[in-house]
Amino acid sequence: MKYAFFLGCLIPAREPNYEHSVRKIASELGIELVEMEGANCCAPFSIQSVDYASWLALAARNLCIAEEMGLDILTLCNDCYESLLMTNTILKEDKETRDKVNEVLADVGLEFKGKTNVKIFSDALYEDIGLEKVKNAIKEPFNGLRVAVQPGCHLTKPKRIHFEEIVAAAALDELVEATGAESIAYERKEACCGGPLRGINDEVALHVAKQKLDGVKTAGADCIVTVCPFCYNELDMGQLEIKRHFKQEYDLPVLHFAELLRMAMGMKLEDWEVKAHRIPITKILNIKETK
Amino acid sequence: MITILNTEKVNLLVAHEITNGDSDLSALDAYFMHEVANMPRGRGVLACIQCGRCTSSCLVARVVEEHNPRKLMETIILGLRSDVLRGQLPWHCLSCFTCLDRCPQGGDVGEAMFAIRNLAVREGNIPNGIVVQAQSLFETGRVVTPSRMALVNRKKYGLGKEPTVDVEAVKKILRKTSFDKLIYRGS
Amino acid sequence: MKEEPRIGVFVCHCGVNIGGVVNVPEVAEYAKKLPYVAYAEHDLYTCSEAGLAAIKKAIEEYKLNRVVVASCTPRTHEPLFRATCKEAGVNPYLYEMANIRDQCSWVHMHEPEKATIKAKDLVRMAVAKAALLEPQTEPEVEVKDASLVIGAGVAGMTAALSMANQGFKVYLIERDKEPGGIVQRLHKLYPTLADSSEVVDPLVEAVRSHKNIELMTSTTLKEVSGYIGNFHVTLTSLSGDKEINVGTIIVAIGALNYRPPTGLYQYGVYDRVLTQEELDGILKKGSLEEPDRIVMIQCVGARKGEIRPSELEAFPKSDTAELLRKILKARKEEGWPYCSRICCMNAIKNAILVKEKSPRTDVVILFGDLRVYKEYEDFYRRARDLEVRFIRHIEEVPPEITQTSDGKLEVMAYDALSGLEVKFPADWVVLSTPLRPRRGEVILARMLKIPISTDGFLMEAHLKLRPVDTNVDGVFLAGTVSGPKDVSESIITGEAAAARASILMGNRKVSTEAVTAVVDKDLCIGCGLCEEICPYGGPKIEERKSKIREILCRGCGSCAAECPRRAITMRHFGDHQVLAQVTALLMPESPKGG
Amino acid sequence: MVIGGGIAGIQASSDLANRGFKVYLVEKSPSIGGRMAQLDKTFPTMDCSMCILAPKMIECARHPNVQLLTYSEVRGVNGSVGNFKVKVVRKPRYVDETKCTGCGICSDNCPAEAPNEFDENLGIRKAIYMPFPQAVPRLVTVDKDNCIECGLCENVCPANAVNREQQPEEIVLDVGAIVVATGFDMFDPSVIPQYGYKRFKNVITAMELERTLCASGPTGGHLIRPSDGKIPRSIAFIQCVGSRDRRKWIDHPYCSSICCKYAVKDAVLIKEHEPDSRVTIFYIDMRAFGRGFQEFVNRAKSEFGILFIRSNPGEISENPNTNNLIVWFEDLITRTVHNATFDLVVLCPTLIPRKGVEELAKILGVELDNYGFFKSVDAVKKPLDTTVPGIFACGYCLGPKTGDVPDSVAQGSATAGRIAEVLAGMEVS
Repeated sequence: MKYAFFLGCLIPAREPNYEHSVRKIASELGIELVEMEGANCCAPFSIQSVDYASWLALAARNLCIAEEMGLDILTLCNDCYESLLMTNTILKEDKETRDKVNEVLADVGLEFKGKTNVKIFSDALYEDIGLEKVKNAIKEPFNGLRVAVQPGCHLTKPKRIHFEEIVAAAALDELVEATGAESIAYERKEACCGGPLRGINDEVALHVAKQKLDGVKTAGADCIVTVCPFCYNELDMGQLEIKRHFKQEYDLPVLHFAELLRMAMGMKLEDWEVKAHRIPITKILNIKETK
Repeated sequence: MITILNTEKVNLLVAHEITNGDSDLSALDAYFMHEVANMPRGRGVLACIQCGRCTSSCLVARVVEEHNPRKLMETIILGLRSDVLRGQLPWHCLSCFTCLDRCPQGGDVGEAMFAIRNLAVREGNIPNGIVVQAQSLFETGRVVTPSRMALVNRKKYGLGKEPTVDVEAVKKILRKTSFDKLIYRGS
Repeated sequence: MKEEPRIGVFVCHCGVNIGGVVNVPEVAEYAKKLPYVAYAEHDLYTCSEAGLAAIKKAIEEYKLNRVVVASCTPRTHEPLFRATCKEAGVNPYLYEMANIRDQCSWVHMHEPEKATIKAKDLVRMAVAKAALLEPQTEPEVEVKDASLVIGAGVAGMTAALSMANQGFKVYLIERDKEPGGIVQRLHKLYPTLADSSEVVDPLVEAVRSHKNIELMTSTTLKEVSGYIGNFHVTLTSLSGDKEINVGTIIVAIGALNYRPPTGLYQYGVYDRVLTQEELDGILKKGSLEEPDRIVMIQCVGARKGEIRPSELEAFPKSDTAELLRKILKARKEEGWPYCSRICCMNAIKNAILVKEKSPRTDVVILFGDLRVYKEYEDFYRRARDLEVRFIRHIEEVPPEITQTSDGKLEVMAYDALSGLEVKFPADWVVLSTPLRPRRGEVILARMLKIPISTDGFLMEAHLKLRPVDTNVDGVFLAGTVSGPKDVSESIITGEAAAARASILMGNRKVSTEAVTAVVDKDLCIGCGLCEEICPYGGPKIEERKSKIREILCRGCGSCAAECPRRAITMRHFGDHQVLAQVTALLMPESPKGG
Repeated sequence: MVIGGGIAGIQASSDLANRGFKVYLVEKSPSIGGRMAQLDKTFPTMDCSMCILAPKMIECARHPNVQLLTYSEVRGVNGSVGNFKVKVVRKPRYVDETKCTGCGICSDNCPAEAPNEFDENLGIRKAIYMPFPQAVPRLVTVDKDNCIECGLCENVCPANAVNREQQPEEIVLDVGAIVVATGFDMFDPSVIPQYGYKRFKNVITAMELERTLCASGPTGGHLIRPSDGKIPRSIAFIQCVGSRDRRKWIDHPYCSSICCKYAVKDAVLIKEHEPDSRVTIFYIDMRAFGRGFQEFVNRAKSEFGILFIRSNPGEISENPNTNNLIVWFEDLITRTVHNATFDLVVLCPTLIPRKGVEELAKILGVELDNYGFFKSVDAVKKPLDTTVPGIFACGYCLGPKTGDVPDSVAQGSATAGRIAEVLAGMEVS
């Protein structure tokens, strides 16, 4: 498989460990990741809040780049995924809007043709690579690990609402279980992490994150696993802030799904990657060691 | 936890709560619903049957009393334009789409929130956090820019070359859509 | 030669309905010891096929000639058990029922022992009466294969056509000059937005041209006598009276729109305050320009007030016209208590029509509960997509309407959800008013002896299971005369009433009440009190003696109770039979119960 | 021919039979009675449902012009109005209908148990069973899926009625007109995960409550909650579960038009059972239209103290220790979000087209409407005529056009009238 690799803004800036794991897995599973030269920000919901036309045009520019490469887009981030997927759908379906956007894009010498598809990492593994192939690649399964999967809103809901599919969350659950871990049920699994309000209203964001963490803790999870860098950031760093703010400690390690899969495939995390987690993940590593 | 009041009390509550509140009723704008409904993504406001499921489901509404998506829709139908566009009301939403997922009318409350925000921004109502991201986007093509340290580390960890962005193209697009006018108005 | 009574007693558990409280086996054992009881048993459900089979088997085996069932109410189950007796060769009137469910297990749910004692009492009484029962026959009458349909609205015309198409002669009378009823005056119909003429015109044409239908307009009912199968009806019109004989009657006189009293919401004060019906007229004429705003107010005169029992109790005894005037007057001030079912859709329909014609007009609908039931939900959505504004207001505080100096109206209401006082300048204010009973209904009710329900509409025989039948055999209800309905619902009840009437007419014969009054000619002094008191016109004084026309007698017993000479007795409820029950109750040890 | 033996089908059959037509009443399940048989009381008169239905069932079944074909299904239809040929398959009961007396000895001895569909699977029944005590016809049926083939029933049956080798029987009937009265199914609320149906024991559906309240139901009429068998002290009803719902994966945009009414009725019943309990109804619009109903709602408020809260709750969570339920809702009157704890939550699910209705429509050649109910050829003028002449429909299979029992009865009578009209017209021409 070959994809136009859309990194977005947050991952290169803050979470190189995520990107690293994805690249390791990709080469192991024979996925080719082609850089998207000159791609801009996906235009997440904060930009959507400012202006509709600007959002569509910016996102469409990225889609056009992938179209010119003749490849489908692979994203690692829920927000990028939502923004690009929605834009792709709107522009494919609505000719009037497409014409307007193309008028803007003409200035930078591009035209949206509707020839690319948008995939997020977990969906790509599930749909294109196949669960079987992923399972076969597992060398050191996480047997007995109780995982609270945080699918993230922008992975599941837009997809469910606009495309009548409810597979996205289920796909992630199945992938997590492929690593030998158990994806447990917990209250407010579908709920938001609070991340979107970061920078707008931090206190509310923390309250929301807290509701989520309460559910996870009650269900007795060993750790949280997510594909979204925003959820990761909010739930990982958020725990420290909640500790300061509410004097409440959860001590729930948060892992990128790519990290979980990578370890299960037998590729150890490097020291700098372990240290990138604000909530120590040594607990998880120890579980692994003792096996 | 609340204790359920008996019917009489609840009814009395209504009777006593007839007030004008702080709202400026002279500014009642009958065409506000029309205005929102005809914004891109704004159609959802017409779907609303005022059932309250969105607010009951909303995580923010449980924390922030004034955030109430159902009431926001109602306020729009009533035509309290300035209440909606001038205040904090549009900016508590997480865009988590829970309401969108649950609204029985398939009414895009969460979507309509973008239409309302777009209108609010045109009125100059835009939170700082978003201005920072938007200006960063205009200037660098990214909402979050990697620090020098991050780029150094990138090399160290063997993550390949630094991702590029065509800032000029981004600026061209955003000027064409007048995005810059919206985000640099305040400064 | 009267044979010795041999009574079989069947006590029902009704699952746990009775058996959960009353000790049913004990009651059955007790019954065995009562006089003339030849057999007693208890069943889980006596009314089930097995229970009925058991009755038949026991009748045969023990040569029973009287049957007592102790179970539920005769209202629902007597016909079934009587039919069973008949099938086993026992006259159906040699059957008696004790209601040990309603009167024992239900009301004494928490006192099982006392309930059991009471059940025994009731069974003992029933047995005492059963011993004295006599066989009766149900007179059979012929049913004329012609029908009278009163009211040529949509429901009436539908009913008339259905019967006429089945080959029955139908007299269709209408008090107005033209058939078509209330629907004809409407503009468009929801939810199809078809012209009302699309529904009415084909019906009018069909009833006019059908060879089996005699349509008489400007005609009213003058007098009705007779009974099921043989109603003798006098019709009156400008051209004089006409007498007809019919087997069945369908009442389809419809309902009227409530018109608010002058001053309510400034109706009748400002000429731009209308009812939906009047807006309909304006829309039909096409004379509505492009107003800035129309405000509609729902539930004006509906779901308000209550009809006092005294208003209804007074009805049979007082002068009809005077009473009716009183009820309508009170209701005009207070409004009607029921939900009129159609006003929400009606308002939405008119809102859509306005919006489609003039999109810039702001249409506001002030409502409390929006009752767009069924698939009309789609219709509601359509209105919202057209940007009609639905605003829930506090119904307890009626909106106030004032006129501003520029001649515009202003509606002030309280928004129910925000609690805000909101003001709407408006070009038109439209009041959604309910359907109300017609004045003529009460006169008809008196003439035909159909009871009026507490909401003022005519009452059906059973709210759940006999929605188009009435208490009077051979008389049926169609359309809005039995409560508000929309057009399709009226059509359905029209078809249904026609179907029920056709069964009677198709079978040509019907058996009637066997429990009738009997006059002892020797005792009768011909005072005429019975004739006066009877609500059904049964007794008639002929040759200074009372004569009961059995076919009219409904067995109510009023005459028997009033007769100063005790000359009248009721079949099946003779003094000796009733007294035997009383004696059995008061003197449990009395050997033969009377 | 009438397809479906619920109240609408029974009324249509009785009226047709009394009008002099030969009627084949085809019912899929072992007994006629339909949904109304499952109800406890009917609104707003509070008549015991079975008590008023049972005589009608028996009257219909005993009519000399009615031939009951229970446990049978329509498999094919040919011809046109006045002259249909209908292929009906009589499913094997594994019991000889002519011999069985319905004594129930077989059921008493049968060792195999299965969930009782009639009690909404709350109780159990045997593999050889009668669906409910007042069943018509009074015959037992062997449910082969749950039968363990022990042969005990065969041995104990005094009438020698059990025949385990019975085969499906196919018959072809000539009929002039067809009435479809196949009724409805209940929406499965577990499709809406946030209400926790099937996840939380004390979240039940209205139909389950109906069976619980019924004196002949699985609990003997005692209102108890599933988790611990205790009497619930606070009960919440949630309206519009799946109805008025346009979401693509639910797609029942219509109002079922009966839920408000039955919820108020059930609330009053609960108050009659347990006067101390607190009953709350969460609703969007109180659709108390129809005869006597507004008055009934007023009584429910003033006389029985039932609390009506205008709100559609967003989610329900469970207290794992007590199994009590926490309902999150916005009180639209105080405009604030609350949570309240209840012992029992009753969901009022929408009514949806019966399973298999598409297949039946295909067999009959009639069209279905947008919602999947049978389509009227003209919603206003000819509401009971399907798109094929000579095939009529009545009752809830027409969709929410039917408000309730009286509407179904009126429609049953009306289809009988339509058929008499149409067939009479044919004789003339």
